[in-house]
Amino acid sequence: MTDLIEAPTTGELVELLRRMVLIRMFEEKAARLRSKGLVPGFLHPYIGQEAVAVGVAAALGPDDVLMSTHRGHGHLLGRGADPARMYAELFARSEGYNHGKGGSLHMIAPELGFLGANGIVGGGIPLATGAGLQLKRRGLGQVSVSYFGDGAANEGTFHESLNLASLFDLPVLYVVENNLYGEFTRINEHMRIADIADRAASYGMAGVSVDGNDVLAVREAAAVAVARARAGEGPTLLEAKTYRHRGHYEGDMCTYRPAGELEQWLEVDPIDLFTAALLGDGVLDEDGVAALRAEVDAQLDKAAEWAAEQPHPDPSEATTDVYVDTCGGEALR
Amino acid sequence: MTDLIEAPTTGELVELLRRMVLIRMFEEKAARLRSKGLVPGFLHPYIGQEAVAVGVAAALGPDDVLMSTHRGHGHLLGRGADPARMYAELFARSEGYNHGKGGSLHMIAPELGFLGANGIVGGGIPLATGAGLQLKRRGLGQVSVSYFGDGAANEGTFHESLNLASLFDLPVLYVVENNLYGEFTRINEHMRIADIADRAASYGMAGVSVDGNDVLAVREAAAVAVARARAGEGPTLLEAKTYRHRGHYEGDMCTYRPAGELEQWLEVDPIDLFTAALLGDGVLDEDGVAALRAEVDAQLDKAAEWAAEQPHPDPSEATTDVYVDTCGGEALR
Amino acid sequence: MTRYSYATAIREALREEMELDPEVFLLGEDIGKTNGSFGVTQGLYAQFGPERVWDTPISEAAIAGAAVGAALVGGRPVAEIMFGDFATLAMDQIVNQGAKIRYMTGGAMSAPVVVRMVTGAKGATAAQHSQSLESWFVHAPGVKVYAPSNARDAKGLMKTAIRDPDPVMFFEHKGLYETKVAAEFADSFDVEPIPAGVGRVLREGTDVTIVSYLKTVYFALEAAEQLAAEGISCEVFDPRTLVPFDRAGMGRSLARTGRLVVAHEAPLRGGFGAEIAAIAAQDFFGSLVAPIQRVGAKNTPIPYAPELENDVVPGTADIVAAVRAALA
Amino acid sequence: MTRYSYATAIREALREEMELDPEVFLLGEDIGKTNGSFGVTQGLYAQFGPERVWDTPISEAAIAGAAVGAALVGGRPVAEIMFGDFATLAMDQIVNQGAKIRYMTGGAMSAPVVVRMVTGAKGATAAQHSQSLESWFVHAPGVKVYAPSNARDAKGLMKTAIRDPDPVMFFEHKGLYETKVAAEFADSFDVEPIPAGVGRVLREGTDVTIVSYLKTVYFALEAAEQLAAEGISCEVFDPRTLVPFDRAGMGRSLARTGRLVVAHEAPLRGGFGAEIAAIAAQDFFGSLVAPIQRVGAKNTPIPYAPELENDVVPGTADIVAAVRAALA
Ligand SMILES: Cc1ncc(C[n+]2csc(CCOP(=O)(O)OP(=O)(O)O)c2C)c(N)n1
Ligand SMILES: Cc1ncc(C[n+]2csc(CCOP(=O)(O)OP(=O)(O)O)c2C)c(N)n1
Ligand SMILES: [Mg+2]
Ligand SMILES: [Mg+2]
Repeated sequence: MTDLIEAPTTGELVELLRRMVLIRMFEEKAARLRSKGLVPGFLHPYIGQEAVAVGVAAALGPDDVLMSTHRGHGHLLGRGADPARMYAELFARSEGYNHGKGGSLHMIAPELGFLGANGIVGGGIPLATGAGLQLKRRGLGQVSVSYFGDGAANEGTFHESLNLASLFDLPVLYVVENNLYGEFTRINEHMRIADIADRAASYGMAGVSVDGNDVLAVREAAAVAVARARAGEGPTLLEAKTYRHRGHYEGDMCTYRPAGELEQWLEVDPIDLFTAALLGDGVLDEDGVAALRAEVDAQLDKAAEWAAEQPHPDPSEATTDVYVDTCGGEALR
Repeated sequence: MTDLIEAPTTGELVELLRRMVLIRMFEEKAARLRSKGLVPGFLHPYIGQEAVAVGVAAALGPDDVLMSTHRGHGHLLGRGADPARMYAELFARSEGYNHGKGGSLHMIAPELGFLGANGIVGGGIPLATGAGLQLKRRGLGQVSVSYFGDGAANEGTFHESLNLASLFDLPVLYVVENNLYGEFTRINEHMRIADIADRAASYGMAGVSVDGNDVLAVREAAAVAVARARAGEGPTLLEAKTYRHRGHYEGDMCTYRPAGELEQWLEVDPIDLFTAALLGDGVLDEDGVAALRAEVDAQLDKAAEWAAEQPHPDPSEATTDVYVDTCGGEALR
Repeated sequence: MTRYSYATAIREALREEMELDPEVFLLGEDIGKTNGSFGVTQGLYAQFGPERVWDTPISEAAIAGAAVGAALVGGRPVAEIMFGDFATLAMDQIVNQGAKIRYMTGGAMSAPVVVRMVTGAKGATAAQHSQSLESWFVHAPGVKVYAPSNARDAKGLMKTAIRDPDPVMFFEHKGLYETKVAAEFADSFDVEPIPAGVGRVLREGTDVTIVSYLKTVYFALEAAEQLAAEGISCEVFDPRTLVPFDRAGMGRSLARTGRLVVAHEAPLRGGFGAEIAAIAAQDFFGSLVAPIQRVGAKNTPIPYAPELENDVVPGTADIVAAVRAALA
Repeated sequence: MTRYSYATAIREALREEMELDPEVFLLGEDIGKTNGSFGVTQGLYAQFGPERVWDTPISEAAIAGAAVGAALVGGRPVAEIMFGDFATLAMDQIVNQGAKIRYMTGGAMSAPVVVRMVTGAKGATAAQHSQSLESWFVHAPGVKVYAPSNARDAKGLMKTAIRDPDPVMFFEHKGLYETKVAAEFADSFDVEPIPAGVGRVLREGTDVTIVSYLKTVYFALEAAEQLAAEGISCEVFDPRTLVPFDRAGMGRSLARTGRLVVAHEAPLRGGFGAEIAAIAAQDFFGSLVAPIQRVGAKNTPIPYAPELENDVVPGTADIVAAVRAALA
């Protein structure tokens, strides 16, 4: 199986680290910018889960499509989205990805096949499934990725979508990021099973659990699933076991966590682990790591600066983009 | 396990047969009455599945509750509902169980804890789950039964409900009647697995498959599940493998069935099998069987006659029973 | 002269659009191999095969959501909700996803789906198989709402709906499926796409305007006919699409008549008739010389017994009474 | 003099009813151990324990359905839909099951549930967390619709809702949670159940009646205040419950003023304002001397950017303009 996917080159390894660092620093900065009042809406930080988005993205091709969640910044950046346009969207500016109409919960990057974050838990799963159906109809071997969380795996849409996808051998990769919590509820208080991948059996679908803090393991597992999907062998449910370091949203004090849990997970911080591995293998040295972090930091500073200079949308834009036209204006009043 | 449930007495065995025959003949007669124009709505005949409703009902106590489906006549009769009031409801008369407002799809028998058929596939599953939650709160050891079909097992409500029930150890018995079809679609064209009971694993719930044409096997499996539920050990997904002999609805020509399939299932007709067993064990002789059938036939003739004499609802009843009162009449216009 | 039924008209529109555009495909429960619960899609699976006509599991949220998702990447799906009542299971995918995608993405993406809503009471199918839910979608910015009353409009509007770059809720009254297209249109069945937002005066009159759509249009026409015998002249206006709604067309009619009756099968309270009445009471108040009369189903679920269903669902007599009230 | 917030008022109503009746219990996502997303249920888990306050999985259909099912066998559940927008996932259980059970069973059974709908725009939560969906439920015979605008009404109506033998959709505007009860009511916080269907005149006036509810009431009051400076006298009428709706109360006001403005936060098209306008244009046409003006959100999803949200959601200026139009 593993020879389905080539080992990453040195450059690719460094790029994996860079993307994880980019996500981490993007989120940290976003939180700071929000506390300065630049972000009017909520943030659901992805910090701690970076290996999932980056590992999965590394297994995809340029023509694949992705559908994300409320915790979508990492998925966007993993796919290569522009942090400047992302900040602009968080700041609700016209140059944001959604021209200020969407915000964090609805962010897109259509040129990357990134079809959207989603404010409805489980809401993106049928959409990714339908995209997979259309990609199958098209027959070019494209794959649709559906990201969602452990909590979302209890929504009816999860069930209906996976069943449908399996029935039709749709080229969909369902990535459930099991970060142990749905909001403030721990997984053992919202389901009675430990491995969400086991739910794949209900649909006669392949199900795999992987260490979600190991970017290479995620990349490999995703690549296997993507290859199956491209080959017409149907969807896979890939569970990535991970943890969110911050609260459910920025500002959540996490009073619901058992003592010591965060600390345990910090020991297996995906970025630390991978950095250590790259240092150990001599792919990077300490200076290289520092330089990479400094580069990312500078990039994000520039991105945020640019974003903060972008204009606010004009109130007249409030009524555009509802329908493709106004059907003669008055008629849609 | 099996000693959880006492072996049926001779009288009980005969009663099991009587109920199955009652269902069969009730449905056959209902179809004839419909073709005479007495039934304004649709019928979804239960013929072929009698062992399920009768076996499950035999495992319940008087304080348990049941929630059914569009194919609910068997469940009602299995629970001991009055065929006369059922016919009256099918005929849309005021003396029907729902006073003519519900018809086949919504039929109830509240004094038996029979909380209703349901026109929405999968619609009753959350309701039965909620009833189970309330029964657990009450703490008197009552059990809630949720009947549904193989097709309904693909609705989101199935998933959400079973997960919730398992999480809270609710006293619910989920009976999935796998009759191989959801409308005109064979199970292999609507899901990729053979045993729906396997889906229980997704919820950390007990799951059991049983021969749904063997009334004693159903009774026993249900009794085990009911005992677990009463003991606070949580819900069970009980799959009864069976077959509907008639169409999805009365009038369906079943063009979608593979040749020979019906014939195979007729060989294992639940009533024939059980009759043969009772004859073989000497519980009944041929005369006894004939007498039982004649009694049921006479009972149903009387029931249908009575029903046909009942008055049609008065049009003024159209606007009652929407709210408990009219909040001052005008206000609810 | 051949007449086409409303069901045939919808089928032919689907067929013609499927022939024109390979991205048009259908999905729904039992619509393919077994030809659809009401036969609307009959023969399309045989003609186009499983890549164009998908028989799905019983999973309405996934059906609607898969349609929206496919539309996001270039598909032009037409999803059937076998009984519109089951759209209650798909509201998030329709309203929170499909309807809002264009807006939430600042116009970058859109979901051109058609959702076929099989609607209305048709004889003792009771509370969960008889509803008319169009007014929910009127109140869901981002979707359009089409509601043809006859075969010709059904065909023309279905073609428009499929080509519409926005999501369309397409309401089909199941009590109309067997209705033949009105004779006046029957010379040819080639129907061009009919633009949304353009109503039609089905009968001209001078005393009262009756605005109605879907099956209730026929009761309005019957009422007009009955009242004509007494010298009361009713104009019957069918907006054909509810979103967009032909305000100007209604306004022209009200300028002539000064009196308005609105009539639909959905329950009165919160029905689309309220919106029509509100538009008239704001924009055309100056034309109105009498209270606006609304006709709709009683504010109850639909009962099983035919006597009760008849009482709940409005018919000709209710419209006649409303016209008289408007003239009182 | 202590003032109570709207959120506290709802919490105290829940607490008092839970103390009175052991069958009253709560269920919803994160409402218990962690005290609820908006803190409304704070402390109730600690006081009543897990048999009375159930933290559920993220499964809205099961939450609503479990509430209905529990009600069928004697429970008096209060379910929270954390953001009312997610009711799109529970429409079948609410509308096809809970709402219709009394009717479908000929009165033999009923589902006395309260569904708490956390509603409205409150600052950049965008299209899927800001909606006002009350008018869907107005159009769902079998449920009642409560919509209190202040702490006192919220408390009194929640008590009524819990005791109501019919299902109640209880709309709470999240932008009001921190609002303190108006001073006039603050001497005592013992609130009796407030009957459904009885509106209140919040401000008396003679020129125009403004009918409004939930948060928009405050913009109406502000508009009235501004216009008073110009000598325009507005009466502000808050129906408090939409189903049942206090027609007579509105009629009395219209008899005095002859002019009607309706205002709510939900999108204009198909909103409850249409129903109010339609009632007025039928039942009180004789009182009306001017076109009925409707104020509502623009017919768009709710945008993220505050500038856009402000433009879409109606405020004081929109009501002032509508009053002027009514007087023009
Ligand atoms: C349908 C729906 N229900 C509830 C919510 C509120 N909510 C937002 S995020 C969230 C938790 C989701 O948990 P999970 O799927 O595990 O994703 P995570 O937040 O852990 O990434 C909840 C309940 C929502 N947005 N949509
Ligand atoms: C939500 C919903 N979708 C579709 C239907 C139409 N329908 C009625 S029965 C049925 C098939 C149900 O199959 P299954 O659950 O296996 O039950 P069976 O008919 O075999 O007893 C369908 C699709 C419905 N009533 N409700
Ligand atoms: Mg999670
Ligand atoms: Mg079946």
